[in-house]
Amino acid sequence: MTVDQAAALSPLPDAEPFGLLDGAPDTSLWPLLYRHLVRGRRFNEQATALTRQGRLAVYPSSAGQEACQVAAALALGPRDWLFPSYRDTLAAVTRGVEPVAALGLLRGDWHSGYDPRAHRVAPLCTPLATHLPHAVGLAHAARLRGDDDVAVLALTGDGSTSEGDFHEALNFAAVWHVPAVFLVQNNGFAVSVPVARQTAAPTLAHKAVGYGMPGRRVDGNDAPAVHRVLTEALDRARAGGGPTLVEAVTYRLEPHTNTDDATRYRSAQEVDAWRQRDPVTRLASALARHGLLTDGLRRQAEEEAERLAAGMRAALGTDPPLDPGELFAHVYAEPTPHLRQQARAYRGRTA
Amino acid sequence: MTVDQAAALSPLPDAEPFGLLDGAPDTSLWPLLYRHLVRGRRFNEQATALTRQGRLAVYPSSAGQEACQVAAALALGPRDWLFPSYRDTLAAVTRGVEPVAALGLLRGDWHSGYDPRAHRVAPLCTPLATHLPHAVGLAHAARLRGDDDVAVLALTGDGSTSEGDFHEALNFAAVWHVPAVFLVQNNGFAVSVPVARQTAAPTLAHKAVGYGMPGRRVDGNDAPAVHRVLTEALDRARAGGGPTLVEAVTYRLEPHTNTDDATRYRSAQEVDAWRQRDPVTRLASALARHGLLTDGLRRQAEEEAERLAAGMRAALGTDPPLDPGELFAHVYAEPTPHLRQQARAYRGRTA
Amino acid sequence: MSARAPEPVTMARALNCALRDAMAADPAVHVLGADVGTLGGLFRVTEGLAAEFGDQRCTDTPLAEAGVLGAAVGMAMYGLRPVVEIQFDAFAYPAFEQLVSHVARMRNRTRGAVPLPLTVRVPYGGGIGGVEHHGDSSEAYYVATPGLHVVTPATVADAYGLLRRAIASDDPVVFLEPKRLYQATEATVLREVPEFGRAAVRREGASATLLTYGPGLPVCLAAAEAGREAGWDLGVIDLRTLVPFDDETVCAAVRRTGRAVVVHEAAGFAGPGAEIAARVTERCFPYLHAPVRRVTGFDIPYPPPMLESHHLPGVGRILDAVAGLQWED
Amino acid sequence: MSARAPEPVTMARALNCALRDAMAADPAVHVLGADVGTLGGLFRVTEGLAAEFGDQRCTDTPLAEAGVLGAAVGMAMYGLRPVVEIQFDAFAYPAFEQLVSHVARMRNRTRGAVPLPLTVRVPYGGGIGGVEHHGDSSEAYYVATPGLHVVTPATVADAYGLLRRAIASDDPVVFLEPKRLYQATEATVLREVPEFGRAAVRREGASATLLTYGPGLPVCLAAAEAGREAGWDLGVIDLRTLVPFDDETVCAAVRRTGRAVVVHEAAGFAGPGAEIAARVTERCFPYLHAPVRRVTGFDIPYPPPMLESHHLPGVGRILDAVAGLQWED
Ligand SMILES: Cc1ncc(C[n+]2csc(CCOP(=O)(O)OP(=O)(O)O)c2C)c(N)n1
Ligand SMILES: Cc1ncc(C[n+]2csc(CCOP(=O)(O)OP(=O)(O)O)c2C)c(N)n1
Ligand SMILES: [Mg+2]
Ligand SMILES: [Mg+2]
Repeated sequence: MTVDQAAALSPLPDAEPFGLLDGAPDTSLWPLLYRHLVRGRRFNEQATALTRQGRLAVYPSSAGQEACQVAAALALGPRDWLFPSYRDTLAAVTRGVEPVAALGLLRGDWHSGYDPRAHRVAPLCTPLATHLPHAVGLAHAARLRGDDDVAVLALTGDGSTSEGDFHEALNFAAVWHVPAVFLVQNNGFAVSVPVARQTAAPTLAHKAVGYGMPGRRVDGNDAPAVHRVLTEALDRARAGGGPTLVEAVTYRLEPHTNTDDATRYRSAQEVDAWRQRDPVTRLASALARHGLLTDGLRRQAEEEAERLAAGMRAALGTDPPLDPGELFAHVYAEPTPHLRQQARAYRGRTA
Repeated sequence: MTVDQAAALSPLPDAEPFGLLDGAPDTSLWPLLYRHLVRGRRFNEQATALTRQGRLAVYPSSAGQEACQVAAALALGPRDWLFPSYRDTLAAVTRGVEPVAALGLLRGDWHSGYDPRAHRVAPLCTPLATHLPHAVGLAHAARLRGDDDVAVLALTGDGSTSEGDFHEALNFAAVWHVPAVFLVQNNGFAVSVPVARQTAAPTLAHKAVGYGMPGRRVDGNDAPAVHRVLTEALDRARAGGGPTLVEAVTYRLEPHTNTDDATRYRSAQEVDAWRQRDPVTRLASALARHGLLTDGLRRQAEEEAERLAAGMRAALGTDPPLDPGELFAHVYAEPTPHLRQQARAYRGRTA
Repeated sequence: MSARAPEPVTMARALNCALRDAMAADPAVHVLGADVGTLGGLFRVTEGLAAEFGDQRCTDTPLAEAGVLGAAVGMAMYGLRPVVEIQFDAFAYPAFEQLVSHVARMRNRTRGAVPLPLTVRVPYGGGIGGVEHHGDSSEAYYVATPGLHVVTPATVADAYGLLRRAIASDDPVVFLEPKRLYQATEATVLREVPEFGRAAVRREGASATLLTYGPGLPVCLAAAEAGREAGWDLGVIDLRTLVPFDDETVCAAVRRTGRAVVVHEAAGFAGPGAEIAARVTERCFPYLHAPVRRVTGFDIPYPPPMLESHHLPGVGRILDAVAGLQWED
Repeated sequence: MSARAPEPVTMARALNCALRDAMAADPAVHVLGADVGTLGGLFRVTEGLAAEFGDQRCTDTPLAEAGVLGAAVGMAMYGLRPVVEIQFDAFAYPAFEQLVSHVARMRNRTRGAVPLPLTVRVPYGGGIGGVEHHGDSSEAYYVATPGLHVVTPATVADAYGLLRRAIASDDPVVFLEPKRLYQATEATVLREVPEFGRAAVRREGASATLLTYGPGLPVCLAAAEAGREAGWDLGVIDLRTLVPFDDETVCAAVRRTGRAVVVHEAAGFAGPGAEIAARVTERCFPYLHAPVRRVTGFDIPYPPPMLESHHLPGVGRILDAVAGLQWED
């Protein structure tokens, strides 16, 4: 479409976020989602507990956002790629990355604890929105290679939508028509800054209009809805339909990280109101309403959660082996003579 | 408005660019616009001629875009600020900057040939879109100071809308609700890259939606229409109504700069088709249709144009005085001891 | 210029006082950045400013470093004195184009017509157990950019004094705050430093001179102390401003000792220490008993927190370098 | 590796041949950037590639340097070998965060799991009469960034050979193309350079060594020629790759002559010459008759075209520096 064919305007996103829990939907996936949500909540709790024990340097919890995390991972096909931000360890874990590996960055023994190619999960990305162009490039490369079973899902936050890289990535994605889906987890805050001070747009999904891609809004605490919207967008992407921007409306129940004091910028009432919309209990209630919350399901979910937590405590409870010599090992394929010299000098001092 | 009040969606830009020439409008401004268009075309021709004589290092002509250039300058109030890009010397000249000063950058004796505060015209900006945050900041500062007779008009190109700074600036403008108007001169190309490879959006005005500001589309070769749309937007801005994005649909009739070979990327037919929509002849025809193209007006326009051109030839025909010592003079308020030493050494060598 | 009675304060608090006093003294001073308002900044350096001066003087911005710095350029063009907070060193990179192509050049571009009184505060350096992108030392980029002043305090008194001076400067200043010294405490009089470009002799010493700045100062002072056991009398110079550079103080000391070691956290290759070593050598060559040595971070991306202690210059490496200054002759 | 019969070609053409040969040899090589397709690049270095290989192999991108470089990162993660063209040196700044925080670190971050075979071509330097932002020399920023290779040819043969090597490298390379040598012509065999990190002795000389790279080479060769009249026999070394740095070749020459001058266009303060001078001094101190001197651009923003000749190091300033190498003793 050329700019001059202006008659064909793209439609605006729906005003109401898409939801499924409150309707009369297909519930076949719900038990699986439920188990993952319970496990995901446990993951967040355990990771936060590990910060208190000094076992993690820092942890940005996704408590309250588990529906997004879990649905994002489960919506992916086997050859799809996930591009998480620093808050998305749970999505990586749900995708299959070992918890101890997914938490490597935050434990602090190395920058990324896993091989991105093994699970098709890019390294957790801290500089905001900077991984979005990577997602676009990888999706583009997959298309160039003819791999039409590959789509890319990139996760980012409401605050990150203000960064230039967000803009450049979405524009590239639309112009190149790549198989990429951008999920903005609008959790209400960028550290202390509320989304109302981040944008004047009616919704973050409206940003899609300026790129000429569809924008969708979904209830981010409704796991089946997030799963459905992402699945549709990823299917469309793989089928050559181009990129989609999805805004999931959710809330960060915990502070920005364990070192943040969220009482400085938001009220207990606000947090409580969102606790009423907790994605885990909401799915539990919906399952119960449909007579699906069996004891067996509950027990299975809890056992899986506890197994995960126990594994995390075991794996992260001891100090990792450290080799300072490794500092020089991965800067280049072959250390430069100069680096070899520094490594030698270092070894000389510590020998 | 908060993001959750999603019911209030901003309207989409109009599909058809706004025009005035072909209707039955108020023609009172037309003679003035006409004189400036004729003068503007002459300015472009003379500047291009000066490149051939080696009197300018380079010239990016705005031939074909004079309606935008002229209307932008004339729509400004006396206390408004203009933020031009490298192609907008004509807008600066129409605002009152001496031609030789406006062309200083392109002549090459200094980076900016005029005092930005004298005419409230920021330096011509070469790195694309980087001046847009400046425009926002200045508009914000004016509001902070309570100067409600100040609005800011920033000019930029279709290609520049892909840069991160475009995004960050427009988002800031909307969130801060500053008195700023962004005029995108969509002249079809960023050097050789057509706008269809720059964006997949239906129009560039659609980008406004994602910032929560009004987006308007105007026929960029219809000087009265551009003038009207900008005047309305600037009035709204000064009155506290916030920013506007305006897309002017126009065409660059000349190569990107005098050193470019435009035949590599576009056909003579395409250029010819746009020559039919030349902003100068279109206003002339419209004036004629309304019986306003008097001999007096023609003569006045031509005389003013020739006076301008003669002045340019005179001012730019000689080598400017150069003082290499000035290289060290403006880096800091006071040259550092280190710079003073370099300046001394330099003088020592050349003395 | 404001003066306070000596009371023990942290560097973070001294910076906070500097901002408050500057804002009280001059209504043109505006603080902006992400989380500087309600939260008071990630390191609490802007604490209380929004409450005291209103959110138009201390403003939470959208998350866009180029946007903030670019907006600050426009504000400065209109006569304000913006102070921009960057959250961590590595998050200044998205604003690099604004910094290099505009902030550093506006005055020069306009032949002096448009000065740019603008301060960019950047927490820098490691040693706080931060994860990836939270420990960078990128002063090499700033010192290589003509048009910027590059300033970094190493003491609580300088944190206040240099920041006041930076905000009062009619030129842009990159103000580098050593993260790991935010909680360092001193009882000191807080007053503006009268000018940039004066290094401080923090310790006189006759056998060799340690040249450092910011987070390197406590390490060098510790090394000097430890060096006494080896019989060395080590002087320590705190550069305070990397641009402008105080050749006079530095060269006077090095000429006296004939031996110098530059210490910084930033990577060594093409780091600030290269310039320091090169210019000291140019100016003091006949006095030198040995080449100026550098003790710096390795030439690697900043390491993960569990390994950072191996990367950071410590007393041991500094004394090794001192020992290498040809003591046999 | 390809070889061509010697025929006079320009540097721009040699670069073009390198891209074509690399694309023909390896379907994973993709060229991308603004105007690289139909137009063939502002300096015509990508001429004909889109016609020959299609616009999926040589792709015009939207105007967004961070976006292009970031997309190239993703492409490289998927196994392609992207070659990104930046239009002018100063227009690499918007991509700085991608370069520093991602391009330079991907391999290291992932413990070697994700190498990043990516080349960024950046036309740099002045001397072509370009207006503001068209004459920058920003190699200081790149050499101070661990994880990047920084390469710059000074001859037509090297333009081909080093670019082939860069594209074949499994690590990211910032490939700096001296703008004012694009039209320099040589009749030379075009073949890949076998490895990075080998400086070339362009002229043997016994009295002093000129150390330079890129656009500095012709100037240094001219200075060496002119120096004969003053009775000096000046050697000239072309560094070719700034990272990795060839200490061996450089130090061997400087030890022989005992005198060295570093020459580059970039600003002197904290420029690459600082590192070169510092490391040469560290390694060759006992051999030096005089401190290593630097002849560089001044510490100012790159000047407007009418004044650039005053800023650029020329034969006169180089010979002055040589004369200052204490010839009396
Ligand atoms: C470029 C950059 N600037 C600043 C930061 C510091 N920072 C880390 S997280 C964060 C807030 C991000 O907000 P949002 O995008 O909404 O994600 P959320 O934390 O809510 O998941 C900030 C400012 C950063 N990581 N990167
Ligand atoms: C950041 C940056 N990248 C690249 C360039 C080189 N450049 C100069 S003009 C231009 C095309 C700009 O296109 P557009 O924004 O449509 O403006 P127009 O030239 O059509 O007026 C380019 C790529 C630049 N000036 N700045
Ligand atoms: Mg958020
Ligand atoms: Mg254009």
